[in-house]
Amino acid sequence: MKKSNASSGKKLLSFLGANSVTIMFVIIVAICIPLSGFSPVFLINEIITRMGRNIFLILSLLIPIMAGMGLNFGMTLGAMAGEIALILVSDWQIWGIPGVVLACILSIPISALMGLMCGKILNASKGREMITSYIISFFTNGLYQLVVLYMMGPIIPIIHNSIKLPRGYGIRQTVGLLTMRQSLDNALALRVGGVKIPILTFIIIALMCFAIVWFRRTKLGQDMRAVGQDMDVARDAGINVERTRILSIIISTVLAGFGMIIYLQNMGDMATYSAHSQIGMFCIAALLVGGASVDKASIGNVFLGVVLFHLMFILAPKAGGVITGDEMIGEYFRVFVSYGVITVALVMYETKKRRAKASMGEQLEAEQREEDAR
Amino acid sequence: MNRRRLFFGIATVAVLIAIAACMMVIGRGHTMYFDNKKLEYEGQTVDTIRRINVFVGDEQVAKLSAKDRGMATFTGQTLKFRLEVIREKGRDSEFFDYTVKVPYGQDGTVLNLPAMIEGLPAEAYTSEFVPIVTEEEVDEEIITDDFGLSEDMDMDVGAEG
Amino acid sequence: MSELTHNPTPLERIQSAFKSFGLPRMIIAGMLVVLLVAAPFVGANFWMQITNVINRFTWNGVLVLAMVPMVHSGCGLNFGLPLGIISGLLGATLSLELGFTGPMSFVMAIILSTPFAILLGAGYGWLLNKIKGGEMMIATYVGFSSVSFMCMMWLLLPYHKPDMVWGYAGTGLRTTISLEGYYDQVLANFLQIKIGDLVIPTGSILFFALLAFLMWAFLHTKTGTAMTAVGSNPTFAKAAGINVDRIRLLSVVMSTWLGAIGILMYQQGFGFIQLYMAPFNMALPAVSAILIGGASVNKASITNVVIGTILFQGIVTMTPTVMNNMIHMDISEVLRMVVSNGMILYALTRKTEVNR
Amino acid sequence: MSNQAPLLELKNIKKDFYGNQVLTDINLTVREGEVVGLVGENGAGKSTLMKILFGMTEIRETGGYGGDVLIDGQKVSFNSPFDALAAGIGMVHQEFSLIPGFTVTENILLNREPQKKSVVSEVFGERLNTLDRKAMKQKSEAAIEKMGVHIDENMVISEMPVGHKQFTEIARELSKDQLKLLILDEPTAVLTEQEAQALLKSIHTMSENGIAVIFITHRLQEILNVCDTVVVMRDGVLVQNVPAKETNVMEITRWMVGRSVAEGAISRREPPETRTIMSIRKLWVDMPGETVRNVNLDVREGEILGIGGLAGQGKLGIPNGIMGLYQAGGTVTFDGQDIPLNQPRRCLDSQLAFVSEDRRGVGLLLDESLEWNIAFPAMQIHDKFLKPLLGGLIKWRDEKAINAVTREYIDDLKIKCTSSKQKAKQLSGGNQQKVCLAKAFALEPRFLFVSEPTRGIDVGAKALVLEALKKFNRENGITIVMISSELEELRQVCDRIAIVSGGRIAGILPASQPSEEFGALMVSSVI
Repeated sequence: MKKSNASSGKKLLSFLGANSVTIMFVIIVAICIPLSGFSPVFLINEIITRMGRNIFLILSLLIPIMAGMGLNFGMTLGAMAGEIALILVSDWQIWGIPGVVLACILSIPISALMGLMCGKILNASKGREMITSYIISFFTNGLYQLVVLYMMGPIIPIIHNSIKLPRGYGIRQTVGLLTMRQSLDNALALRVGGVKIPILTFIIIALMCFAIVWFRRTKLGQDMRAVGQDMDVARDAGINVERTRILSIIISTVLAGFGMIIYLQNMGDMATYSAHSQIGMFCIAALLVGGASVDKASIGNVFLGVVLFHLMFILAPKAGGVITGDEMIGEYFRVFVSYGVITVALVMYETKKRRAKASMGEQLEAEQREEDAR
Repeated sequence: MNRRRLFFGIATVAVLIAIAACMMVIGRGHTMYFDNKKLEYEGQTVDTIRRINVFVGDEQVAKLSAKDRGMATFTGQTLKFRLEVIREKGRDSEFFDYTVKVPYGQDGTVLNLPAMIEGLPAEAYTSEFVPIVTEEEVDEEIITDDFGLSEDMDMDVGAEG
Repeated sequence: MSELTHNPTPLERIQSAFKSFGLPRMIIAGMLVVLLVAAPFVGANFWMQITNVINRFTWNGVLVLAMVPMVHSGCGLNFGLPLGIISGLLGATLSLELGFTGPMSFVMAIILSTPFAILLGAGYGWLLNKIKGGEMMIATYVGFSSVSFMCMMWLLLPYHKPDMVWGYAGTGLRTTISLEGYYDQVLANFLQIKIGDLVIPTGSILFFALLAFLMWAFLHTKTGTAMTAVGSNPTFAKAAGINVDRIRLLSVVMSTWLGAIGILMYQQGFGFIQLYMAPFNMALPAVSAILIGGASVNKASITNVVIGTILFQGIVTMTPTVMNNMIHMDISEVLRMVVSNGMILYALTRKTEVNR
Repeated sequence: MSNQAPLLELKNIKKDFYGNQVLTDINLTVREGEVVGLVGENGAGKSTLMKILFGMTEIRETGGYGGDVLIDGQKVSFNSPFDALAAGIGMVHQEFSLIPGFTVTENILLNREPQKKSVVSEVFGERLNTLDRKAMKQKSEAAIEKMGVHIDENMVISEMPVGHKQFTEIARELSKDQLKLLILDEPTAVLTEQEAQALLKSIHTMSENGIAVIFITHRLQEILNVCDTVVVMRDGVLVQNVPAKETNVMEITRWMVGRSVAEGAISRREPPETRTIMSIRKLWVDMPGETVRNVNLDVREGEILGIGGLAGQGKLGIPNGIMGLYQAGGTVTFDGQDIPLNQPRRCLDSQLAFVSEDRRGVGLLLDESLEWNIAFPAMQIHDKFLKPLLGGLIKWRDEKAINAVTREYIDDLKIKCTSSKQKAKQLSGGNQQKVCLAKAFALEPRFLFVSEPTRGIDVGAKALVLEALKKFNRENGITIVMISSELEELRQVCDRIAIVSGGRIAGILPASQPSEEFGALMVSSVI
């Protein structure tokens, strides 16, 4: 009886340990809600908007995790592809849902190409995929600026001066997307007691979730799981490891491109040179808050993560203002928390890897003791 | 088998391109400007009308008194609209239905409604809208400095509500 | 028995020297040479350009030097440099707050930042010892978290000096604090040499040389030797009785302290203290500079630091002027991003074993 | 058995690695349903032979092999294991090749899953077929059934006992329809007694189903129980091929180790009757693949003690555990002082030294000069080769002294190198080994562990290394414990030899005892 108690206690402890980030967030949010003084309708509205806006982007992170490539900081590449597509669509004056669809189609070849590049580089740096994909995002940002700032105009034709810089080439700091603003969200939108529910966006997200569930059951999905857990075994079994890894990155990049388009159509305008720079970090932080880890993530983590992370985001400045009298503190606090969450998750992942190694020694020691007792 | 896959692959790309093309046609956005202005055409002068109401579908997009300009945005290359014309106060309004086709490459089109109602030829009452670009002299600072020192990050995911 | 007993011919030596120098480095060095040659032709003042490069070198040299200890002990590239920078910022602001001025404020800034650097470095080193193998990614995020944490602290800490805090609120430090009257150019003006347009900030160069010499000397001591061995093969070091964790911890503390001194040097040249998000991405240029100088993920020397800083800063300072004059298109920023991040990528994809 | 061509025929198989002959004229025939037991010491050539048979790429990369492999009378030449698999050869390796997070079924059918087509897979290719879980279940059940041992096909590998993992591997091979010949490489090594029995039974079942089995093991009794024929290899030569019924354990052991060594080469020095300088009690070591359990051992001052045994039995774990490189427990007393375990520094301070078997991983700083390699431990432990500066505050590296000592050892041990500044990685294996010895000698130890000093080095260097060790022992009176897989080498150098089997000391004999005695100890309690 006592033993079972102890073991259940241990279980609880390990559960708390594994989910400490999520639990911490629940506590932060629980404290901040009354402090901030926001009305529930406002909060629900906000959360639903942000869910529609962000979930698709975060879903794009799941597949590389499955393939054992860690948190794909290279999703930024997809975001850039989406932005390029949106710039073109906006220049061609394609409006509304057709504009969104066209941007998605346009982004596919760009994303796929960038994903291919990213996947190849990551294959050359096995074992440190995360830092590499993180640097790739910076590197590609340089290429992106080269294209958007210097090549759009002279090389890639841009018709409208309204999105060009006054000097005649390059795209302006912000590109207005008013013509397709919330076109997905408003189609089939439902209002329930002052809360707007973007049904179409949610349908798309639901379809995506089903697609991911389905994907896990395909041969390719199975191969990715195998590659993710043990590359050598997978290779011995005849799975083309390199190709599988590249495919996972390409799929992730393409999905991130779609996600970015959905995100920006909701925002209604686009900061040409900075919209993508932080997006990877926020998506990863949100996913981790939802209880995912570097090697394991589910759709549930995505949803929980978006809700908790964005609640914190909305509440922090107001609550910070109430506590310290300065809203800036709250602003910085939420930035700190985002980075902190990623740091904690990375540290937990690495320490878990080490701990697994130590257990064998204990077993031997126990055997020795047993033998002595005899 | 491989040939079959190739076929399906090409078919998918073709379908995507077809959808894209279709989207480019039906999603092309245009702005139609409605002028209630005086127009001279080949010696003929068309005067303004006291009041014109413009309807697209059931929605009233413009109420134009004399010398007014109204506008409507639409996607696709044709715009169907109905004009309610009130020539004098108290008089019954007349209704006119029009369908106008605009060239694909033209972002903004100006329609001179009085001339249109008068039944002048299309080249008389349509003209392209040329936006007056207000030249900003100040060059925007555009580089997002990756690791310069002047970075102020846009940390706000979605500052707008 | 296949022995490598034959002596390499001079040609082979040159070839192997080229090989070890690496293609990307050649390209970058070539680019700098082209820029230098082109500068006078496009109307840029050659000597002013040189002065600029030297100046930027002295600003950034120590920050690049801060990479060396951690690379030597096998902790990889120090993406956690912001931690050292924060120590430096704390020292700098405290020195000002306590009312020191002139050269004394620089000395005090160094002294005051030291305990912070040791403390933060020790904690950081302890963490890195727990997660061997994943240092670089975690270092990056430790840097980021600490920078954003300090953002709150800059607002909350009770600083009062009027020229440091926001005028209207009376609390919370400003984003940039001018160092005029404090230690702006104190080293640069020491023994400064002026020949026409060429200005050499002798003091700054000497200070950098001093630190570089100390680093070099350290690597020749018993502990320094142990540090190199730990980086080269931790198992060998362990078998030779070295406390690997302690050596790594020491290297992290050293890197952090050098980071603190590095940012003070930077401010000394630049003339301003920059707070809040400023330290955020200062690690990347330093990392790519040392890589351009010929270092790899687990090998670095003082020469790498000097060459790398000159090449990197040379490119950074020369391209805007030369490019602007040449094609009237300022793509230097973009070029810098592509070159420096490309360099880091190149180093990361080399087949070096970081964790054994 | 029928008269048709045998399932597998090996004719005059030869193989050399860079001029080093490892297989000489191997002839072997395996018939359908036959169970062949293959035994031999480590390094006898069993693994190389199996690698050739299984088409491993490393054979091709090292220059291929001589002779013919015939399957069903047809000459075959495999370019990769996949060719061998297609020809009906399956192999279960010593190391598990399983995905830890997958179930038994998923592992059995890894990359061979039955699939269902869908619209999407028509467009994007077959990899988007969905898995047919039902068919997978049926197939894996059938394979498990064939094996005759029950395991839960829904269990996740990482939660399984080791034995079941082994069975999963076997079931994977059995699930391949074309399988005709199964090679089992020491399959019972990780099994408990009961599991091993179950495995032997399943070998019977397979044989009845017409599958031929080549069974490699050190447990000779198992061979006698289950095999039709016993094949013994020694030094790359197939020395015996007899029906299992006509032989016994003693005889097989003799074949395995019996070697025509010049009797004069064997050390005839009487083991010195000196005091015990090191006593090891209840030592356990967690070294993967070389686990040590409850070892008690006394080493006498001034002797050369050999530790021998088959690979994987734990002989390497003993020095690695004592010197603190792997987690260990128990007590070790040296010269009356207890030596704390898991602290390399304390061992070195007590003037113990260790030459590791893992030259490249542990023994050397590959990227550094010979000078560094040789001088480093002595510098760190005994503050040698250092110049005190500023009154001892700074310990400056004395390059001159380092250079001098390195030259001395280069001359002493005849290390071939361009200069003392040459990088260690540029030396050949034999010279690297000499550098490792020099490193240990420079520490001026009182007690030296030498682990596999001749592994992977050529004959000339071998003799030099062994001679250097003997000289070091005789002239300086240093106690040496030498660990080696080669019994004959131990017998040439050592005074006494302890044999490790199953992680424990099976016995200690003077080197002059006949090799059969040692052989018997080696296989006494293998795991």
